[in-house]
Amino acid sequence: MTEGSGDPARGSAAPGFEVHLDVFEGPFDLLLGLISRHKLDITEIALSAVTDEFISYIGALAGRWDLDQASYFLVVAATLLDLKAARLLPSGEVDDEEDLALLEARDLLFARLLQYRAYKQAAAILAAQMTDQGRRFPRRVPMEPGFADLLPEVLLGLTADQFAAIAAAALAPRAVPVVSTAHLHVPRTTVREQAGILTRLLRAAGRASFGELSADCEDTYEVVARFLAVLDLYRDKCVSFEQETPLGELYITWVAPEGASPDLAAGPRPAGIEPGQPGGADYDRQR
Amino acid sequence: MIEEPLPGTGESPSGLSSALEAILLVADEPVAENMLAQVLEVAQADVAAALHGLAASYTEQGRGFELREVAGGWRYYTRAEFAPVVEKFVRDGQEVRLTQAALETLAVVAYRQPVGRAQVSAVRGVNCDGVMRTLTLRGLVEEAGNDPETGAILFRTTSYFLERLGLAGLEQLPELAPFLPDHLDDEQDPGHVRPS
Amino acid sequence: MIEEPLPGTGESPSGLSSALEAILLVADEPVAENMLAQVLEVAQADVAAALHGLAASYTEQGRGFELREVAGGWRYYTRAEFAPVVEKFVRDGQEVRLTQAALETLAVVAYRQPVGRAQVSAVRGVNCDGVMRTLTLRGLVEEAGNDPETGAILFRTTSYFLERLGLAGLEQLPELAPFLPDHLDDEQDPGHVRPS
Repeated sequence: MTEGSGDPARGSAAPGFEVHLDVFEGPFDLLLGLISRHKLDITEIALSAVTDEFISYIGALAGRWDLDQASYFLVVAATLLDLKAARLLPSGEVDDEEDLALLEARDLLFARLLQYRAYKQAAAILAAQMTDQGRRFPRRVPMEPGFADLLPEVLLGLTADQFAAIAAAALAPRAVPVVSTAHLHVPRTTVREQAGILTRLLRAAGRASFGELSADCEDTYEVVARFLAVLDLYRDKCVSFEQETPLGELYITWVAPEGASPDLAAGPRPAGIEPGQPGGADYDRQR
Repeated sequence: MIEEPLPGTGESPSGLSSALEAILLVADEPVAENMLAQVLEVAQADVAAALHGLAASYTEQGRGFELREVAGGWRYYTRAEFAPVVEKFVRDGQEVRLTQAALETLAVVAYRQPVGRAQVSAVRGVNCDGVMRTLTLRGLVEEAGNDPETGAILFRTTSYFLERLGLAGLEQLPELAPFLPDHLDDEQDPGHVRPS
Repeated sequence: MIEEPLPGTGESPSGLSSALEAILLVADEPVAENMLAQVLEVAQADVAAALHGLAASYTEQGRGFELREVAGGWRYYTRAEFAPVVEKFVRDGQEVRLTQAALETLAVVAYRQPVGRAQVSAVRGVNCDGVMRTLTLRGLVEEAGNDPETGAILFRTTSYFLERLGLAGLEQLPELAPFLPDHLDDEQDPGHVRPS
């Protein structure tokens, strides 16, 4: 067990971050070192615990933490996650090609982690060398007046148009870098909302196929939500369904007693995220 | 940091003399004694004595450079007897090709002049001090007074720049519009740069 | 014109050494030994010996400047111990420090060059487009043609990168091997540096 004293000689990227786990206590970098030298089983490390610690560590710094440290953590945590996923796969006897491929993938992940560490250490050396060299200033002064006229011509090697194109590219406003949120979905609907629609449709029709019930859905997301709503209604004993063959047409029948109002379909609209968040417009107006 | 206030007279320069050597090596114009005294936090008389001592030792040792007091300041010069080889070196130099970074910086100055270093850096997104220096050294860019508001040094392109691009005047620089992406409207005119 | 082909070893530099001092004083970038040999019409080995002799004597005498072999050539630099006074004097801002992400990306490019963005991203596990652009803007990295197979743009480090690190050439990069596990085969070995 390592005492929790930060070793300043270790990677400068995460000097202060230490982890405190059942199986290990000490600097994050050392944890990596032990894993890479097979001294510690990756499966023994609860990545979520490491993550929780890192988040509280950042929180404790109250805005004084730096981006480098956070991005370093993310790079390594992602690799750890990959490693761990591979490690948790059965690794007994290799008796078919798929297992072999899994083992190879695991070795590659180790190699990747170690390779990354190698470059990180090289980067630290480059940084130290740059700092050292930064203490020396090169002689870089205008030509002595007596020789100035002898200076060779500068070769631009460009036409005026090519030069203008460079200017245009240099002066064009750069897109402000943003973190892409394209992979995040703002729910455009909710299961509750879909349950309401289903209730209305089934009360009118009595029985219908899921194809008919989802004919008006705009996209896959809505179809999925409507299907989940079917399951919810089934749980609430409002509907029954039948399917003759696997993957065959699914028929849903309204079975709730007359007048009964299923929990899900009733009540006020849910407080989920809905299109057109209120508040945004107000905020704009205040500005 | 400079412990010895008096210049050494032997082969090895004293701390003061060495510090003077370091400063004068990177000075791009003659440096006055009082300026040196101020930076080094020593008496001007000591600076003067050290400089004279250094100059004498360079001459005595027959070095390729000398230290001369010119126009109220001190500066390194090549020793006159080596003028022929220096000339040959300067003349023999191949045509200088600008780096991509230098070309981009030059382009920004050409189209935004007169412009300060900070604005050029803001447009390019990186510090451009070094590149501006290169462009100045190559005679493509020159100082053009100070910004009336901030006092920052402004830069413009030289007539040598126009010559190298084959233009008679700045008005012959091609319009940028055809080279800009179509969707840019006036409001987004990239020329409107907030100084950093 | 240079009568003594061999550098003096005493206090006073020989004719060759002095001529080298004069030339390097006016150079604004590292000058290669063969260029100096050509201008002075002496053998490159003699130039090399004279330069090493000069550099050693400056260090021995504790001068404020030093002569260093950087980025394939020789150049005068201020001695590191005088950084505080020189910094006080030089008006240009210090070089901007690189972020950890930029340093790591730079390290990958340095050791794997020429290398494409995808390979760099693979090593770091994150997209490197923005960082590569920053490194290019800072003049530390430049494009080096296209991958013959994929057509992807390849990148390499610049001579300014060597200057910033104070290296004579890429072969002076510290070996990566000590940091690498044994079982990475040759194909993956990032330590395999091809000199540009």
